[in-house]
Amino acid sequence: MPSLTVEARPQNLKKLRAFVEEGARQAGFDRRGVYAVALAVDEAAANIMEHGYRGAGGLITCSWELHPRGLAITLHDTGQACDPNNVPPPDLDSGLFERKAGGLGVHLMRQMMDEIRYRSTAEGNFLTLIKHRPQEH
Amino acid sequence: MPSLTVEARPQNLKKLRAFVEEGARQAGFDRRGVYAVALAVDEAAANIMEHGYRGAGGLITCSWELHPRGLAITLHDTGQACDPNNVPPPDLDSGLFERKAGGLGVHLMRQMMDEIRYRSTAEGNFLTLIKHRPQEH
Amino acid sequence: MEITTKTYKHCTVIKASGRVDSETSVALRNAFEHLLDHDQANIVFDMSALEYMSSAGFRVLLSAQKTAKEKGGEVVLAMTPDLIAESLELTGFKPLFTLYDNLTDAVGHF
Amino acid sequence: MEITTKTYKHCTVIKASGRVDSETSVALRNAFEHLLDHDQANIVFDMSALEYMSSAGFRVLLSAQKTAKEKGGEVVLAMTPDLIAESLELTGFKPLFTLYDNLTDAVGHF
Ligand SMILES: Nc1ncnc2c1ncn2[C@@H]1O[C@H](COP(=O)(O)OP(=O)(O)O)[C@@H](O)[C@H]1O
Ligand SMILES: Nc1ncnc2c1ncn2[C@@H]1O[C@H](COP(=O)(O)OP(=O)(O)O)[C@@H](O)[C@H]1O
Repeated sequence: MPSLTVEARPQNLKKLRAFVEEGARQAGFDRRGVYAVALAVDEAAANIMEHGYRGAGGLITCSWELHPRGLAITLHDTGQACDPNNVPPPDLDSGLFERKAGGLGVHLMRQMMDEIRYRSTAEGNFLTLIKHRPQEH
Repeated sequence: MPSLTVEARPQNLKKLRAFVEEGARQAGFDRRGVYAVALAVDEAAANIMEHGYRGAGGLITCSWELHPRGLAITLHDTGQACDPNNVPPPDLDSGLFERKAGGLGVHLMRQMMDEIRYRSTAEGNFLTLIKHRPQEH
Repeated sequence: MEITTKTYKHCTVIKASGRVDSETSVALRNAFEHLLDHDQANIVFDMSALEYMSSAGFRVLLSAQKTAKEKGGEVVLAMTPDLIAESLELTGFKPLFTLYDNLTDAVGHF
Repeated sequence: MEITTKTYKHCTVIKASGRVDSETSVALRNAFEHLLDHDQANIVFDMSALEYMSSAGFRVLLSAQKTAKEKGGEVVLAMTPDLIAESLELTGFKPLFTLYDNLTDAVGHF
């Protein structure tokens, strides 16, 4: 199970994306699937950096494994807990000046993945993102 | 010596160009040389149509032959005589509002060709345009 | 990410290449804000050389569009790559922007 | 020859394809005059699809430029093919026009 641990700084997002893109390619995803995996992980990791650790740093460990139906990625951190499944959906239709930019990251993450599991334990938070190969949907 | 006779109407300019383009290709001219030959003949023929026959029609006979140093094209018509060698050079540098559009055709013809011969006889006018292959200049 | 701008008679084109994420979106925000602060509120965002954009980039676009419109201008998007266009769609951003598939039409908008 | 026009906020693009000679220059003249008669004097002439232009075409461009400037506008040339550009040079027309190597910059001129 390949894993990568990085400091929770935005400069490391591209490393995390490259790392999971490799997993997505090994899992057999096409260009769109690889993009979706990188985007979901980027959004999750950016939230950990900004909200979980409140910009104060810490570690993020990312690992991926080939899943029977695709790819499973797990992000581990020791910042504040937040189950993305409990984040309310964003504002998708109000007019420009009423539009809020919040909640887009979690929303995109959900759209890109098929399943999102979350556990907060004494060892920290574990976010697992699962994406199926399209043909096996 | 291939030759083509057409009515002196602008609709026939493209036939004349295509006819001499073939000669220019056989003479070994490159893209720029073929373009130059077509442009010179077009300008000469357009002048015969407009000025020589005053738009009233008549016949133009165009013939070409491979010349030792390139291509020689002859245009024959029975309209008003005009030796292009006697046409004064055009206005090439005055400002926009002073600029006259006249004389451009003969000027371009001269620029495109290496030699221009003209004879007006009882049988009509004979304009011969000669262009050398560049390497033999 | 690289950002270049080119100013025309009635608009400015911002072209960003590469990847926009939480790290690089700061530079993109600065580029938009610089123009908006200098009353250049007619902006074409040339996305043709972008490979990736996360929600951090979308936040920049939303706030730039609000400011531009407040100033009587507008941000239009040109040549949005297909996968980024899908994210724009999913986040409900499409209706907030006019999209052009070529730069000439985008510049001609202004 | 085919002629299409596309009107933008501050200019109109005339695009001609094929060959301009004494026969076809009439249609080109009409296209320019139609715009100029309707006070659309900011004109981009998109030459990218032109294969050939004789002095008949140059005469059209000269008279269009005069009328356009009289009306406070301008004719600019975009993507002039190399051999036509050489003729423009030889006839001393180059200084009378601004030339752009791409359509976006030409539209952005206005
Ligand atoms: N890892 C996290 N730790 C704490 N809070 C989080 C975390 N991830 C998301 N959140 C909360 O969920 C909200 C929505 O996140 P997101 O969709 O990425 O939008 P944004 O970050 O733009 O607000 C955040 O504002 C934050 O309150
Ligand atoms: N074949 C011809 N017969 C009579 N006059 C001609 C002929 N060719 C050229 N001319 C004269 O030479 C002038 C210059 O011709 P040209 O350079 O083609 O410019 P334009 O036709 O635009 O005036 C013409 O205006 C005309 O007076």
